[in-house]
Amino acid sequence: MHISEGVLSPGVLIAGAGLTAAGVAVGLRRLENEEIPSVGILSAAFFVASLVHVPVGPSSVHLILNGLLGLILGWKAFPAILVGLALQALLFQFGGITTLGVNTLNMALPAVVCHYLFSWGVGIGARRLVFILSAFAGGCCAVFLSSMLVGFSLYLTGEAFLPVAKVVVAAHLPVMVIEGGLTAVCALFLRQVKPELLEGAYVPKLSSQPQNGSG
Amino acid sequence: MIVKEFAAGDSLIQRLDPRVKIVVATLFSVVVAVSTQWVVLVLALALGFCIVQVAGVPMKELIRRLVPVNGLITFLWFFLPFTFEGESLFSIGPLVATREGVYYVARISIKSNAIMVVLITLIASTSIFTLGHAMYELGIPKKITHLFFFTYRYIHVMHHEYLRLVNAMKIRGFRPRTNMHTYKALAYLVGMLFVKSYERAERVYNAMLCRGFRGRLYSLSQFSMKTIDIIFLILMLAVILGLVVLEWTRIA
Amino acid sequence: MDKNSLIINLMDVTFAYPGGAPVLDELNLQLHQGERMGLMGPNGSGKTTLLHIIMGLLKPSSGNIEIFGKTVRQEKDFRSVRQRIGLLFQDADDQLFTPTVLEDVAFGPLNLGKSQDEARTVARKTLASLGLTGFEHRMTYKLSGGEKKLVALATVLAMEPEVLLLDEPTAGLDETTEKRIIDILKGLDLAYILISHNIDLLMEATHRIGYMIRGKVSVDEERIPHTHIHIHEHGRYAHKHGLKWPDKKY
Amino acid sequence: MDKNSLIINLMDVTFAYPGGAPVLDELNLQLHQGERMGLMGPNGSGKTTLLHIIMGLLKPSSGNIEIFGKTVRQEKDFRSVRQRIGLLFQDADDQLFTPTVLEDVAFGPLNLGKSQDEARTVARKTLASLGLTGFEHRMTYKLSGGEKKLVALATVLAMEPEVLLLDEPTAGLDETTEKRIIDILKGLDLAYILISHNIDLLMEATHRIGYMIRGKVSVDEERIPHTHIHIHEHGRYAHKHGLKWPDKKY
Ligand SMILES: Nc1ncnc2c1ncn2[C@@H]1O[C@H](COP(=O)(O)OP(=O)(O)OP(=O)(O)O)[C@@H](O)[C@H]1O
Ligand SMILES: Nc1ncnc2c1ncn2[C@@H]1O[C@H](COP(=O)(O)OP(=O)(O)OP(=O)(O)O)[C@@H](O)[C@H]1O
Ligand SMILES: [Mg+2]
Ligand SMILES: [Mg+2]
Repeated sequence: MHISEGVLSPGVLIAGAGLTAAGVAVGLRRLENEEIPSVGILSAAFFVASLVHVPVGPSSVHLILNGLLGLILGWKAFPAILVGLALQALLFQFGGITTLGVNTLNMALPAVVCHYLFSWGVGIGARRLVFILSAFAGGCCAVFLSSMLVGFSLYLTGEAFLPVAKVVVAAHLPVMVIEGGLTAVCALFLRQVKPELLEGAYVPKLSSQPQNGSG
Repeated sequence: MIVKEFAAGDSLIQRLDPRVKIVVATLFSVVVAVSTQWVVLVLALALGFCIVQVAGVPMKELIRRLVPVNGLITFLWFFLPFTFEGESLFSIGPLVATREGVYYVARISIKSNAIMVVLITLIASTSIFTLGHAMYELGIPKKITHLFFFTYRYIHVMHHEYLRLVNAMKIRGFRPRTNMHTYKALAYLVGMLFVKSYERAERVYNAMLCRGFRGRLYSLSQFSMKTIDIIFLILMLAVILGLVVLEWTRIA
Repeated sequence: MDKNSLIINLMDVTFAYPGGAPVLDELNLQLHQGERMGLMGPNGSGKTTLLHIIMGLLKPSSGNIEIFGKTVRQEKDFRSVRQRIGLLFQDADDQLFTPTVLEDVAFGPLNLGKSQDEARTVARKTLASLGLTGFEHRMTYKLSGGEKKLVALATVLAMEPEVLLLDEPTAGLDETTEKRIIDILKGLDLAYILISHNIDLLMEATHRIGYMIRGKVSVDEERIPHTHIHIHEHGRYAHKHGLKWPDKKY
Repeated sequence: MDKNSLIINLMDVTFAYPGGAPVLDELNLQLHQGERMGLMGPNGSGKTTLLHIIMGLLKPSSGNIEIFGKTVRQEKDFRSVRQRIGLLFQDADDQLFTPTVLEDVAFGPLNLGKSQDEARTVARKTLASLGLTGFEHRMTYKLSGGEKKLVALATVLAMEPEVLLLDEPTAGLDETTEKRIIDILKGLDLAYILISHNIDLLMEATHRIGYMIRGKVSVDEERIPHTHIHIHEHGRYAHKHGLKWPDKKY
């Protein structure tokens, strides 16, 4: 869901960059130094997940996972996604320098929204059904909002983009369902195997002084 | 290999101060992204190709890297010519392509490629780690640059673990299909990736603590502005300013 | 040893990682039915690469691979190979990716088209045969190093392979677990290739040993009996010398 | 062995991972100046955990740790400990995290406040002393297993520690590299604790061996000289038996 360089109008680029800067600032304020390595892993995961292709009938889609990232990281998803996208631009030429702001906003804002809507449901204490539904909704909703934002960025650039915007949103409808399902199973996996990663709005902290263990 | 850096060779561009390169590439991208004049865009594209030539980026590599960019552009070519209002150019069935529409997409194509060529030159001539340090020197917040380093480092780790897990699935007869078994297996794959990388990150961080890490990353590469850097910077600033003037005067 | 008993036959196989020197250089290797072959060689000599080539995870740049008498080349040729040959990875951690042991062992049989019930039955049976009864619902990633290796072996055996490729199955394990794994291997009625840096272990568990160097495997058929006399302290720990070459019958 | 020469002194140290049984259970351990101690024990017995406790990466739930004669408890006490004790991790991949070898080796000295030039000089010197000249600009993640271990050792030695903690430095390495690492260790004028599953190696490189089990370390001071006579084939590879206990002087 990256928008390439040269497509968007200056107004959209500036607005995107401004809002992203604000989001990143909030995220950074909450990001403590010891958390940087573990947030780094999650942005790396975000990056690598885009390589996982999921078959859907004859074609395949790649994972986005901004929902899962949002559930775990909250506002810190902004810096995490910013860095992930910057590296994607540098290494694969997906997106670029001037669109970095808009692209980050389109991915990270839904992540934060989903965090506020659903992270209560993926706490360790949550009932299994609530947990599954929240994780599903988180994954689903983040992709839906992202595709809407991408469409909206295009539409704001020019009315002529409207059909393109509609195609983008439509193309992401199956992705939404798959992403929701995968987020749910993946969250269940984490809950079973490494619940620390999911403790509500908890950010895994590679603390240097674990009181009673490995942190 | 996922992260194949191709910062090799020893061209003039290679030896420039990375800070200069970042500043120039960013200014250039911004100016081109907001320009609308044909002259400006064509000049920018030509300039981009000159620079990439000087940097000695192999043609094959350049084309390979321009492919993803032009994917979306191609997609736009199927839509925008027909959705713009304006003078009709040709028609396919009920769809009417307009001159304005075609010009618009053509401009987008030129812009995209011009910006990308310069970005490719930048990464082709500088290692990602050096870029990170240079960004820090340029005033990007420390937390972001650290995050950048760690993410970059873990991408390698996670990608290796990912490849190994994919192989492990393959040798046990796994073939991705459209069914629940596949989706569940892929979700486990992603989950395992998270868990293993988390634990690895924990160990790497401990290793850093053992070696006296206190929240500051040092670099061995020293950046120093040499005469050649200053000449290049001034020259490029002048050219970019030229583009701005050209764009602005034509509008006026 | 007639031609029909050939299971794996690599002929002049060459392979290099992108941008590197050849790791396998016109390599030849034969494995026959029922044969147990050891493989040793310096770090980085290409042993792991060799096993991955046999499984079709990497594709040689030239040369010919025949497995079970058929030439294999394409990804789809290898699909059936992977059902009949089991690979134990160098790092057991790479092999386990579902939350519980039972699910992991059942993963292979499910891919082979077995029903849930059948897969589960096979998985339980395999675990039991390796003395892992009671492990079904343990978390794979919380197992100890030795247990992981054993479970990884179970995941491979559950696919009922005809040949095993074992990549350092006992590296980093304590002596008790090492011995247990070797005993299990010796009890299996399978042909295998076993990579290890431990010559004593290879002597105990294989019929012949190939040495990998400079991209080739040379099999040392010549035997040099010799004697060591040695004295050392802490004798109570030191009981792993003095292994004899096992009966060679295949 | 007077009290002043004590470098590491663990007294009744107990530790458990969250939700687990104690891994260290009122453990006692002493290391003296110049002493080389081996440590063995089954997988999962807590050897790695013990080293991490000494480095302050994990905090014991009870007990007392004295290092260089001072009681250490807080994170800040351990900061100076980490400058004087070097830990070689079980998995070298954990230890190498910058792109090039030179940067990685210089990382520690830079953290200790050395200038770029000084750090670079120390790094080069350390690499040279391990026979790694020419590796400066190699990518760390493209090294072979053995090379990684050696570079990881270089990163530790570049900090000029007074004590080394070595967690299975030779696991998975071929014999030549193993021997090289052992020779390097024996050539260093440092006290160390060396974990390995290989008794021969411990006999060669250490003065005494601790055995870790059930959360405690028992040091076997008693010596049982004994003789093995054995015959085996493939004698050409088999030259690692017959090690003698090294001169014990400390
Ligand atoms: N993914 C890869 N990309 C590039 N080079 C690789 C890759 N994997 C391995 N190599 C290189 O190929 C060579 C052979 O590696 P391989 O892992 O097969 O050796 P090995 O004999 O199994 O060693 P070990 O005893 O350490 O397990 C080494 O030089 C290694 O650095
Ligand atoms: N991060 C962790 N969280 C929970 N339990 C752990 C963790 N790390 C280790 N353990 C457990 O603590 C015990 C001791 O582990 P440790 O790694 O210290 O053993 P070890 O003696 O080094 O084994 P090996 O010989 O396999 O390296 C094991 O039972 C292990 O499962
Ligand atoms: Mg190997
Ligand atoms: Mg250990």
